Amino acid sequence: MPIRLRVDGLAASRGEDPIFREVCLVLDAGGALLVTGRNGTGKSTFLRTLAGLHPADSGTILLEGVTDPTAPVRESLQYLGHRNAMKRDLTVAENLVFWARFSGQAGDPAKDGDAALEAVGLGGLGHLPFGYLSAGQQRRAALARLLVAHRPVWLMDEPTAALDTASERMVEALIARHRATGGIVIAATHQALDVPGAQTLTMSGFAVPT
Amino acid sequence: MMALYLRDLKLATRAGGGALTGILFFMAVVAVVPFGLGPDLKLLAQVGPAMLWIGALLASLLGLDRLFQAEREDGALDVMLMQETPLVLTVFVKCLAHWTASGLPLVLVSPLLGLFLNMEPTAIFATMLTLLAGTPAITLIGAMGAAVAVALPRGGLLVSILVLPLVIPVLIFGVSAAYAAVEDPAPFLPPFMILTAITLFFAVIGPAAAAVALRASSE
Amino acid sequence: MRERSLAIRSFTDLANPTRFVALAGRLLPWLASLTALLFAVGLTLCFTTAADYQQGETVRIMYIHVPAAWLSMMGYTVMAASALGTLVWRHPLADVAAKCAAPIGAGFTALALVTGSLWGKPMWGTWWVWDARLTSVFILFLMYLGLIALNRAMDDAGRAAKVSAVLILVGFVNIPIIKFSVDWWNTLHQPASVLRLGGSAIDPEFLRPLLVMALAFTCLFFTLHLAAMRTEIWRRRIAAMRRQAARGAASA
Amino acid sequence: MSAHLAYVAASYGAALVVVASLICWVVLDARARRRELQALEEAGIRRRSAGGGAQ
Repeated sequence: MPIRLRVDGLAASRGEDPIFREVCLVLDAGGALLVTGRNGTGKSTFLRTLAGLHPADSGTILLEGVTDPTAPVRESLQYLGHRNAMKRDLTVAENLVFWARFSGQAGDPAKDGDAALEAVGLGGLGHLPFGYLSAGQQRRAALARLLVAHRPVWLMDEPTAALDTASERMVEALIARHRATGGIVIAATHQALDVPGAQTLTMSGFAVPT
Repeated sequence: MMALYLRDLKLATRAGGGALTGILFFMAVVAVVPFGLGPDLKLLAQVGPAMLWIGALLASLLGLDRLFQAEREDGALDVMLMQETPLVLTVFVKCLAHWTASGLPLVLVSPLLGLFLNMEPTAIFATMLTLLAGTPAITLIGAMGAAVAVALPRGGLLVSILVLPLVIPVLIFGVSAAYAAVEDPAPFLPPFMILTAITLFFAVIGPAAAAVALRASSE
Repeated sequence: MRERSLAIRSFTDLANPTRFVALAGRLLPWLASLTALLFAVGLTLCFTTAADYQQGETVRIMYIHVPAAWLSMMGYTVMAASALGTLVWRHPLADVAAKCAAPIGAGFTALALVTGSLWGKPMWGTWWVWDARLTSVFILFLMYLGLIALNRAMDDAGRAAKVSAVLILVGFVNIPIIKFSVDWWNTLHQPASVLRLGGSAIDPEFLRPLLVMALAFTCLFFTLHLAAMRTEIWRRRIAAMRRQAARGAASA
Repeated sequence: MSAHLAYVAASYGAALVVVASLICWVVLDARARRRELQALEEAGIRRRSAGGGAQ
């Protein structure tokens, strides 16, 4: 059964300031949503609210078509935040194997990790400590985490930060591949990402100081 | 879960890890005591168990503030909060790894320091046993403090201040059990059982409270 | 060691890590065999000499304890000389020398403490007294461990070298002060009643094995130190190559 | 005297342990690093400093 993400009347605020109100959207399997808007309009907060990391004032987030409908939605999401969630002192491969195991991924995490690194253009660098990589390489290694710990919905906060043009194409290819296998991608970005057939949500930013 | 335990152990023992620092701090604190008290061996033997306990207490508080802060800084905490593994279990395993890397070594070097303080073999053994039973409680209580202070920019010192009053019972029963083993009239078992009970109690309460605090502090 | 580091400084050739590795590779087998030979002779002497009429068999502990104690101090001197080399002459191998001397020095200090304890128990009836000399050796041990922890805590070798060099030198200046203050602190409470080996009072019968053992331990120190330095150079080379690999992949 | 002999034996034992662990550390560390170097060189990574490339 294909999945469907349904967000109804979602609202959240930071402190007293409302960030967004009454966000409604439906994303079918293979769908994508680009969240755009200027800095400080609440793109990250929107993603964090979806991920259950920021409390919603009101509204519902539902994921239909998963095996266990009672489980919190956040467990079906894979969140790539501003920060890469990797340890500098561990090697890239160790980091990936850890996340694969920790996320309860079946299969051989070491092999999956190698394949994922190949996919993000870091093949053969698995033995390097994560701290040795450049900023762009670190970002790509963090993207590899989405591949080793499979979740149907990807939440990506500025996935192309610190990446060069070639790597942006690579991210687009990753997104396309994930959608082709019935996944959903929600990406917040202020860069032009070529995601065909994506819905767009432009954050205007409520919190206008008086 | 084994993956998390092994990763935390690896991080603690690899370059930059805090495992060695805790032991060193423990040794330094205990070594400073004779300079304050004077090299009177009888007096040192008398205060020995208490000094070992206070040293171990301070040393195990040392690295606690980084328990969740390091995870938060690189964003790993966000991912951990979203897993289907209960957060309580994640916290508990992290505590366990932290104790294995920094609490257990303290227990293991305590007999050596006991010799320096001219303690008798029974006193040394009793202190080691009470430390073994009591230091996990310090880590578990400290995890609550670390979780509460996780979002603060300079939470390090605050964690110690928050946690110290809470670990006083552990100190009281640990030290009294250690003394009871040496001084005849007082029985060893009752305070030791209470100490173990405290540890078990906080093995349940600590991770649960820390999990609540972590969820709350993720904004 | 001081002689060797002087030699290295004067021959700029040896400042090149690659040449140093090659030289160490040639030198190590000889040094190791010399150490083994000295230990064989020393240990034979240790067990064939007569027991002391006063101390009995325990005098044999001295043959280990005294060399270990000497080396614990020499190890720190090596580190201090290397620290000077890092800070003043910026010699590329000095920080390698300082970093590698720390664990070896700590090992010998631990050995001195343990054998001292084992000697003290039958002689004085206690494992440990807060006697001035014992206390300062213990402080030396803590300083070694602190330096090791500092080296481990920093991943940038160059920065770690400068910072620990400063600490080593401050420690070196501080050691006499610590020694002096501990002496003073101790005599306030308890007059020194500890038996000491006066250098002159020692019988040549005991002196011979002691000197051979001291020489053997010194050789062991240098062998280990040289080998550890070579490993450390390799370690840095590996780190450089890994960074380069990361860069290479970026440009590819 | 036999009790004293035990102390002597313990001392020599401690010396053996300390020296053996130091030697083990040095040898094992050297071996591990050498293996890593070889692995890196086989992976085709050359040191940048020219001249030293031939080792």
